[in-house]
Amino acid sequence: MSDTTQSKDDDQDKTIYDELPDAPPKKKLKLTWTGKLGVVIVAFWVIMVVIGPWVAPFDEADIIADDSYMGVMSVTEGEGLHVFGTDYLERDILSRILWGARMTVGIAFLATLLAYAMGVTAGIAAAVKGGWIDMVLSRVNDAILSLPTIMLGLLIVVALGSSIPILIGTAAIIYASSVFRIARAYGQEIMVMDYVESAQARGETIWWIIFREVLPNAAMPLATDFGLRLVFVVLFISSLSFLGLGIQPPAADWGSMVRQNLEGMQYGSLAPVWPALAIASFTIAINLIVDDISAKSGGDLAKKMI
Amino acid sequence: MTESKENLPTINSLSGADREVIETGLRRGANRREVMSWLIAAGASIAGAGAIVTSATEVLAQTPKKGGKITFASDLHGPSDTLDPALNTSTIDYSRGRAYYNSLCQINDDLSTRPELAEEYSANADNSEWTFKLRKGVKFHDGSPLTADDVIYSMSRHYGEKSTSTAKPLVADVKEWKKVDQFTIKAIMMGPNADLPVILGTPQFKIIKDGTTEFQTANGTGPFRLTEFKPGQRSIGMRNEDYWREGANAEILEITAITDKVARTSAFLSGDIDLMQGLDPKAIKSVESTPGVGVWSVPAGGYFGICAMTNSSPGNNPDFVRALQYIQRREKIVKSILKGQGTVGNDHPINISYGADHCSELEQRVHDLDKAKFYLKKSGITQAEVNVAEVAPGMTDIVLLAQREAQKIGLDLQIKKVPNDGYWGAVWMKTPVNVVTWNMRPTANVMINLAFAPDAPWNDTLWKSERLGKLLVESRAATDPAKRHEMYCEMQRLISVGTDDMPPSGMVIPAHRNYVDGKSDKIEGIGRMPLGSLGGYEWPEFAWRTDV
Amino acid sequence: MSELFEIDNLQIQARKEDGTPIPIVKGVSFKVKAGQVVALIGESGSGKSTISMATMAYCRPGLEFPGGEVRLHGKNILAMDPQDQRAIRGNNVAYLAQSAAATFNPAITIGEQVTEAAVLHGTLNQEDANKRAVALYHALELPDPERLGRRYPHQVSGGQLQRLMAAMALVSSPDLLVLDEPTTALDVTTQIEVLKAFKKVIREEGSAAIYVTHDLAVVAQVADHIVVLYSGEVQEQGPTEQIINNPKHPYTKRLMAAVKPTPIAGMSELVDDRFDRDKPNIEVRNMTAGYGGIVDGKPVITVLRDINVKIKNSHVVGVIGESGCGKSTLARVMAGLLPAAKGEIFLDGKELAPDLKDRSREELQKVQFVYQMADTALNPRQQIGDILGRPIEFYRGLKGKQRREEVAKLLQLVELPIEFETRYPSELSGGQKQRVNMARALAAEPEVMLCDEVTSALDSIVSSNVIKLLQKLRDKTGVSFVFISHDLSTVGSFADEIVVLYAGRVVEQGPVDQVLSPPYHPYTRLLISSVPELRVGWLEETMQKREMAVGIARGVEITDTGCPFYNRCPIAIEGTCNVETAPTQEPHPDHFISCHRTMEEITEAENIPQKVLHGFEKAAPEGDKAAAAAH
Amino acid sequence: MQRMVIERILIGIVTLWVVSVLVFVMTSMLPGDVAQIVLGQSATPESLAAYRAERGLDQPRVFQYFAWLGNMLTGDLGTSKAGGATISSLISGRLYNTMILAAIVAVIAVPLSVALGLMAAMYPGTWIDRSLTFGTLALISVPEFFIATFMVLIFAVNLGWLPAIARVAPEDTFWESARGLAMPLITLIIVVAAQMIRMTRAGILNVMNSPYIEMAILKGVRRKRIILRHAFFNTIGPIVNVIALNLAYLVSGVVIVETIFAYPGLAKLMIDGVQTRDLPLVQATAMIFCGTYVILIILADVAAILANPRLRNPK
Repeated sequence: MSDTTQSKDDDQDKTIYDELPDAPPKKKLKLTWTGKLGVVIVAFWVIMVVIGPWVAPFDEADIIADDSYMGVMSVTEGEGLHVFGTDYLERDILSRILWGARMTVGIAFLATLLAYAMGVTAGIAAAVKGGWIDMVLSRVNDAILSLPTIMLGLLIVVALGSSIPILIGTAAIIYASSVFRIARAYGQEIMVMDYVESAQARGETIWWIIFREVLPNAAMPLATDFGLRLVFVVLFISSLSFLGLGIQPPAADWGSMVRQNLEGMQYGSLAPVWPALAIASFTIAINLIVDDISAKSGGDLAKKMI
Repeated sequence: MTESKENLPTINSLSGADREVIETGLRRGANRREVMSWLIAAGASIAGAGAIVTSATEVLAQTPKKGGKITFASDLHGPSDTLDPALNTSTIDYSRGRAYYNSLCQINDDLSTRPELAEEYSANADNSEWTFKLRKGVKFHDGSPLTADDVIYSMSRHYGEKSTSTAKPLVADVKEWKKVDQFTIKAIMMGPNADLPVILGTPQFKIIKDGTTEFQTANGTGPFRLTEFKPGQRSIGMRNEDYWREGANAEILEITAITDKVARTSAFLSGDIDLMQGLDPKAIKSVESTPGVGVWSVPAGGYFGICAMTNSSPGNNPDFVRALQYIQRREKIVKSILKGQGTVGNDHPINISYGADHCSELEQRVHDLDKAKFYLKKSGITQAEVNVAEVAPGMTDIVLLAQREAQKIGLDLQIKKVPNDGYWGAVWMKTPVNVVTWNMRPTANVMINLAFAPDAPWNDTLWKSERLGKLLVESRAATDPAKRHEMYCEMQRLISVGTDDMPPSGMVIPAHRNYVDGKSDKIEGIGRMPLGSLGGYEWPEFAWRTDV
Repeated sequence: MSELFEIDNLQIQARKEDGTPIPIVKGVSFKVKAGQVVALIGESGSGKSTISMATMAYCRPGLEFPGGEVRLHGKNILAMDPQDQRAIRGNNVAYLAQSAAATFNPAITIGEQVTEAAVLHGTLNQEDANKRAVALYHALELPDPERLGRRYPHQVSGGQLQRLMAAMALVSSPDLLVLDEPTTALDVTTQIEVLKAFKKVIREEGSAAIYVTHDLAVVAQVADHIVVLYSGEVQEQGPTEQIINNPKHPYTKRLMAAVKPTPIAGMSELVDDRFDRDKPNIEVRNMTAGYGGIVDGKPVITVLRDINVKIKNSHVVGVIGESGCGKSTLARVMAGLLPAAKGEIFLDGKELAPDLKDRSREELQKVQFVYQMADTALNPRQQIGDILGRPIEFYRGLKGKQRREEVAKLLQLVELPIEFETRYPSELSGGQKQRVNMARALAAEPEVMLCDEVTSALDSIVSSNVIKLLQKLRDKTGVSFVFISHDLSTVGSFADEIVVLYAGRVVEQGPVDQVLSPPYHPYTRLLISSVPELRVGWLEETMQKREMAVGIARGVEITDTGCPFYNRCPIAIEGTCNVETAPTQEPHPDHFISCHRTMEEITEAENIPQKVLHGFEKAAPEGDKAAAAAH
Repeated sequence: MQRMVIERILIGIVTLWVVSVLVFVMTSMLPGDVAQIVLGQSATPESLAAYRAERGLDQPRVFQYFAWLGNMLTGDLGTSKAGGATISSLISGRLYNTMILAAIVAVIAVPLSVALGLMAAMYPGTWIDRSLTFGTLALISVPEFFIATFMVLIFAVNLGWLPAIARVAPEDTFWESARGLAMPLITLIIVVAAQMIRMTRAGILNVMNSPYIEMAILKGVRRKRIILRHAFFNTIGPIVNVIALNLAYLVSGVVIVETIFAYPGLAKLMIDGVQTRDLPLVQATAMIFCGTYVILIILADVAAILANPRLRNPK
């Protein structure tokens, strides 16, 4: 390549022999069918977050059915069809699941986003600045990490009461600590790269180094981690709901839906199964995508084993 | 169902409610024909009905068997579990109290009283002085005999600044406890009170050994001796062999708690525990559909209340309160939320369970959106916030239901869910609109006195009706039943409807709930006294296993 | 009868996203006779490594064999079932990878890894395998053979690992040995020692070999037969003699042209004095530097001791020495990346703060550092346009259009097309990245560019191009260069002055022609004779030379007293050289040599090359352990 | 190397101190107080005041902190503000239960999941791998209380094989306790193992594209040995770390399982503590949890150091 432009000086046949590309340009991410399935499911729920309430046949709080724990495809005269049956309070499960997407997925997403805003900034700052700043941040972070998540959640929620903003904040703080750890690790990895050093040698500010040199290179691994965190947050909020501290009624969230209808299971109602499936479908879908992405690292060579 | 020859249904195959009808019927001495006719009316086959009645009569006729172990799981426990009767607040404590201690008087299923440690007791003409004669030869578990001093000491713990007794107000009107001789005590009252024996039958007034301050163990006179006590875990008792009367049937009594209601129900369904307290209405279907276990449901006066504080908006606006009362779908609540295990309320605390004191003349308020709309318009209020904690299973759902109805009449009723713990301290009687639940009290008088008397510390809505106060005192002295009934009726009307110059109490009481508990078919001898779970906590002494 | 090993019309291909094949190897055929060494030569991307792995019916993930045959003893191993293929790997055909450091498992002892193949394939039991391994260690002249097996890879030096790889390959006495660029990563002196060892064992074992490299000079020493590859095709093949003495194919010619000449006086073009000034524009005065914090005036690990270097404007100073001698440290100290413990640095006569944090933006701008590895030096997430544009904006405040124009100028200057502006580093070849890497430094319009081994990671042809570029830059711009390299001929071909570093001390320094002509400092001498020449039999000749006898067998030993080169010096004086610091002599103006021997003695020694002036004939192994320590 | 270990331990101690402050501050934030909770609906101003005075809940926070810290360092955990029993007496039994459960789960789950993880990594892309990956995926994706309750319904309520709740009593025979613990054990094993299997697999595959693995392949090493000898030994560090985290979870995070099976463990005690505002209890349990976590992490780090020859025997 370069040599062609250099053609003025000396021998001509070098034009035939360009510098060869060292390695074939690295393949861009390609999802397997499982990964694609994951994308479809996640997309579906994301859409439901937006339009759920409008497509749902009933209001999430409508207590309208003839009876509680009605079976799949049962009908209430004058009201309509309950595709997934009804819950303990004679409400339509399908509707509640569709409304619940907003609560469960929406809240989890916001919380994770917030966790990342906090964790990544702090983590990379710690990695870049190092020294006592790193020390302090890390110790405090370790402390938070060492507290059991449920307990931390319980304390905060009991202390400040259970409102949606507080739920989001709580989950964010709890998971920011693990994000911090990862971000810091990647940060330190990248900090030793020559291009970061050359930026420092150029006299760049800390912020330039964080946001222009380090962050873009940590983006990909952090993105996959984001997926997993999202899953954890969903499960965490469900667990809080299990302990009665999660989303408050009448708002439907999948976790508390499972919780509230568990009794139904004792005589074979599927009422708690549907929301559980909703949770599973969402979390599994995300994991499928993440697995697909991270499968790119490693595995290939393993297939060469005999 | 319990194994029964040729698969005919038995008494146990009936739902708690029906079963209760039959058994009470038979107890009251209704003859076999009558009962069968009810059953057949209820759609049972002749043979079936016959079988049921037989089994029912058998059950009632059966003489208790001795031995075996009975396991009871309550709903709440923790480090705060205590063996100090004066500090008892929870079912688990009350039940334990019954197992290890005795009271002076014992309350019957119909809320009349019978002698216990006091072999006889009587009042003077105007019920202002009560005399209790103690049973002789009663021994505490440490062998020491029961004397008047023990009683005086036990009672003294409910008086004075230092006292942390939870039942102080109940005996506030006893001026003095006087020791007459080793076995006689006098209670000198400030005013007349016909109900003292019933009050003394309530859990906090158990008799402990004179001078006891340590409650790591229970040194009582009760049917069981405590062998193990782990707060928040369990307690074990062995039968007290030298008990002063017939005594317990079970050999071993384990009292524990399973806080999570689903877990508790599972444990009950799978036979790990014989008796469970607090069956969630949601679970009734599954209990009834599971063989070997049944619902033990006792109608009672305990109620759900929505409290609109009368000292602040919107509660100080009677029309708003009326609107709130008319949007209540009372039947729906009983059917859907309580799953039938309750009775509709009429916005006052005294339901049929209080027998004669209940005012049946007072017209039952029903769901009426037009009236509701009318009063709401009149009140001019369009928005309100209710602070809700799940103080009793179903509370939240009741408010949810109200919220939906409120929408229909253009009232934006917002729900603020607050955690149970801390509710009584931080929310109840402090926020403009909140919720409350009361267990049934031994007498209508006590009930109203506690929650509605103008000077009552727990007046849910700070509603001050001097008239009511006056009636309360007078009614205690009333000896003529008709007169008494009339007084109670007026009180109930005041609370529910008010008068032209006195607004209603601000309480919305849409439903009264039964005590709904779980009982294995292998356990009999559970009473129906409506002042608490499983027959007013009376069971430990009388319950027995059919399979020993 | 069939050949020992035959590759017949071998094809290897990768696939695009859409599944369309991309041919990597396009029908290559050659033979290997028993005991014969065949060289595959070509640049990176020519497919030579891919082919070398195909000899074991193995190809990297993502590649596949659409056609052709690989025959061992006449049997096509590509057609065999996996288990049989596995039975061949490491048994009949053994492989030596390029970088031993990466190829040894850090968690397993050397002994286990070396003997593993033989034991697994059941050719030897563990005991015999160990014996055999020890024998090989001896043959490969590895230090402390008896106990070497119990050590872990990180405990031995790179050169030793490379030789251990050979042991690992040879332990099950394979019919065919495949060596993939086994010496590319090594210093010249280490390279010779490894080459020598390889050649010896290959001869002794009598096994055939395929030797893959891009360096003709090296090939000339070891191969009987040469196969020249370009982009997956054979350009020319024949006996070594023939290929070297009269190459037919233009590509071969070009490879020849890229071979580094033996460094001699006058190899570099005339110095262009247009920009000359009296005042040196960067100067280092008796500077001492190192790592691990400073304890009473000197660093815990001292890397450089009292260094003095002057750089006149538009001069190129070549800094040369083996790895671990402190070349890079010198550059890092100048750049302020590593604050010196003692001594001063002057820029245009003005003193510079030791730490770059304390330097002004102008000062930073004037001194630019070019990293060895373009891959790590360029942010993979930034487009070339931004990589080059940032310094322009940062130092010269140019934005938008102006900035783009400047970037265009720079790309043109380093002979890259304008379109590269929008590309990412990963889309460029090694040479192109290195050009961008230098362009970024130029973007600051510096006075001094510190180039740290900028060519050592590149193939011969590519690196010769880069050198040409550097020369042009030196002449076009007024920039001075500090050019750091372990490769004397590269430096010699374009530096004005040379600084020879050894174990953190300057042993010789002066104008290129003086340094590259007698009298030499013994170490300079060793370096010069270590540069492979493009003729058969050079290796054997060199090995006869005195300086080799002790020079290559031992490694750098950092000493506080005496002459650091003492343990490798053929003319060392016991009792003096190992005790007193060598005096600095000035045979010609501006030409300094630090040695205890007088110039006369040195010259005399030069003239009777075969005679070792003092005691040691053969290196004692300890020397090499020291080498380990130095790495 | 000793330096590194000591460093780790020091860091651990600092962390614990930070934790103590954190815990104290957070518990102080809790609204309502033990008196109100215990006396509940029937509380009156006098009885509250009396209760508080009786249990010394009326001193300033700062004093309370240092008093508490001091006592704790001298091994005195204080007395429950609710029941009046000493914290240590409340905890001891629970701690034992928790540890037993955790220990059994660990003993079963750790080897099991490492083995399965290795197997999945050994045959990547095969049906073994796929089924393991998806199975574990499904398990970590469902709320554990769902898994637990589901099992209760099947094994206790419907089949009646196992008791629905795990009440461990000293008088139980081994068989009884075994049956009692069966379901919490299975639930926890499922939850924990799923995580560890995935991590082990991921860890192995991570080192799988190192040159030395390719070299092993080119030496004709069998897949079993490649995984067990070449890959595994370079993955011990991360794997041990994951194991440590999961064990910490077993001690502190099993609230839900303890709730569902009414198992008298520490986590449940802590929750009760929070609900009754029994601050000394909450603080004590919290410190136990964090202590366990810190210790486990230190152990993991040390293990990782020992497993790494570079750190174990430097040049």
